[in-house]
Amino acid sequence: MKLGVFVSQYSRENDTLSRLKAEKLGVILVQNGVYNAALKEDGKSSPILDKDATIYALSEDLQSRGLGVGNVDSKVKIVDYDGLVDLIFNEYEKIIWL
Amino acid sequence: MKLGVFVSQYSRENDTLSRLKAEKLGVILVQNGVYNAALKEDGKSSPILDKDATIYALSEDLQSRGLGVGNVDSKVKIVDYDGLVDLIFNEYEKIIWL
Amino acid sequence: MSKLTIGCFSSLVGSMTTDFVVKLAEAARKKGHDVDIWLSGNGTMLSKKGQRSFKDYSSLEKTIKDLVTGGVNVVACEACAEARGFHKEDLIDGFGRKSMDWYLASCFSADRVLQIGGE
Amino acid sequence: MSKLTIGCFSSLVGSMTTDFVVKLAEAARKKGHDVDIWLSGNGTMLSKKGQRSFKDYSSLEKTIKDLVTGGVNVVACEACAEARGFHKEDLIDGFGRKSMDWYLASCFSADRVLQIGGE
Amino acid sequence: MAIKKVAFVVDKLPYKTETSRLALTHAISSQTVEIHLEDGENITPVLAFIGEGVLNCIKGQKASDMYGITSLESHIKNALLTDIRTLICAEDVKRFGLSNDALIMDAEDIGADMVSEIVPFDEIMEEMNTADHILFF
Amino acid sequence: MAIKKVAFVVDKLPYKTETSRLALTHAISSQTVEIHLEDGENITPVLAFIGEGVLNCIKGQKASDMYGITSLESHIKNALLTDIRTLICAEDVKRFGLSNDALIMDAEDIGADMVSEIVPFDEIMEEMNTADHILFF
Repeated sequence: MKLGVFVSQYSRENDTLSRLKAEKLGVILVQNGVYNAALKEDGKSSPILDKDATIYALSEDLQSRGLGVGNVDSKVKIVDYDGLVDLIFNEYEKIIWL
Repeated sequence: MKLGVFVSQYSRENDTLSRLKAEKLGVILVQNGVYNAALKEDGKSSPILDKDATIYALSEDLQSRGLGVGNVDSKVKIVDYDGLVDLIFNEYEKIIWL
Repeated sequence: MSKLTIGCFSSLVGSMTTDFVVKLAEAARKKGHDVDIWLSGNGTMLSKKGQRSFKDYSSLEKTIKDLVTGGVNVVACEACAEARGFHKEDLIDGFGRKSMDWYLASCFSADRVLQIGGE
Repeated sequence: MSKLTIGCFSSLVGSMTTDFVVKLAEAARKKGHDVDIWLSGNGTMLSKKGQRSFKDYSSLEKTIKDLVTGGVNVVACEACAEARGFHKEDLIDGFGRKSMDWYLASCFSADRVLQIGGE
Repeated sequence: MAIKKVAFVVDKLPYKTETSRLALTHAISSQTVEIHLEDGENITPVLAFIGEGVLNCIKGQKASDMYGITSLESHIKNALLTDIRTLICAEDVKRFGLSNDALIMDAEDIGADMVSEIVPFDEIMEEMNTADHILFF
Repeated sequence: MAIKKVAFVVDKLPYKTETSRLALTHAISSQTVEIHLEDGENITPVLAFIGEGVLNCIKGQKASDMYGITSLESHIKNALLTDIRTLICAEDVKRFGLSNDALIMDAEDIGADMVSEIVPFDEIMEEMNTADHILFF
């Protein structure tokens, strides 16, 4: 299955996310989930970025929180709402929201 | 200060709680916080119970969740709403809700 | 007799926080304490008249009215209520509507304050 | 053209989730997709007529009406709305009110479903 | 395809918000969804509790006595009564040290034939894999 | 005692729920609380950001452009403008690797004299200790 997972919270350990398996996995950071894209705690990036998945973050939610493109980890692709629609219809078959 | 802290969530690690200091500290488990009184994960009690504080849990919230008195750690004093009122007025000067 | 002020910023239905607030207020009142309740944010949902009673939800309208009759001040934040489309005519009888400084004034004269933030 | 069904169980004001839902629906519609939106639980707050606009809150009533005009189905759970004291006459024009099985039927015919649980 | 499978996955605690409650009521509403569909079309729900969500399945919930509201227990029993396949994640049951005795394994008392199944997470993942849509609560 | 100190402690992220926003608006409402009090009575608010709450203090929030709502940044600046003492927990600032440049340290642009102070957690604890009431958000 091609699974797109929206992560809407800033919680560096996400037990459910860590257990999900899919042939193709995408993690889409939205709302407070975008802190995972930009913040380091004690110098370390969020473990979510280590997940074997393509990682996206929503531009509008980064900017709302004062997180600029320069803060975002290079692993993360920045998308806007238009981009989300394309991810939902073109890249993934099923989508869930954590 | 005599500080009473309501813990309303089941989160075994509570960064704020771990940093609070007071001459007299009480932790009052309510709502989903009561799982901390009764559940072991991988055989271990919640670290909140190790806190140097008197620990209480609200009877009504334990029972609502199917947690009987037999499940509750012996460190925890079980109180009802009447008991909460007495804790608030007689045991602690300031109270906060996490 | 001492005074307890409770601020509740939590949403009404499904969350059990307003149930908690109401039960604590009842218990405090029974022991002779004064109680003020301030509902802000989604907590103002508690002030809406005409909530239909389902067995899945606690229906608190009657309990609130009893609390008010028993001398408890139950007050909703006016701006938070208006933002949600709850106008003066939507208010449960006996429920107050005030600006935020009312809550601070209630804290001023309270012996204990329990401020419950949002989820 | 594909169909997206969005279920939103999150509270309206302060939480940005309904803003997210509305913006995603707008973007999907612009790309020619069909969109159904289901509001349940505290999400039904979005359906309340007469929400006053403050700069602290996003006021979505106009946006919702534009979405409806543009062909999006926006529907609130009837039981959840009634439990909160939102009756038929409180409903924003164009907003639907249905039972929960409507959402499942919408999922049946959807190509994609985004179910957003509560907080 | 005339029958679509929808997986209702409950990941959240009971009684914090109404999320898990709404998962149950929505799953049960699949009973009446046919009225909105064409002949031969239908939805098969499957219900799975994972993570902290398994704590919804603890027996003996007294929410009705304490707060005057229906318990999650009664909703889960209703799901079994309406023949909804109900899965509980074995790893999480083990993690929380819950015995089968402590869990809602059947609803015989209200006449249900269906029973809960404690299954490995992989089996729940496979249900998500074969479902047409996944609704996460 | 004619003046009471109330500590507003913000522990939660911005833009998840409106909790931190309401902390700010309530703190600022101390400006007008006198109308409800006797002569000589008043409230001195002190505002403290701890834990993930320090992320409310990040500069350059574009919530208004993106979603049409006031940002937490503008609320914090209003708090400074109304001379509310504003503390940011040093340990958490360090933990998140935030430089002073990244934080709302003043509101000179709107004419505020008060500036934010980055202080050790112990100092914030002491403010709670000496406050008459603590409001946790």
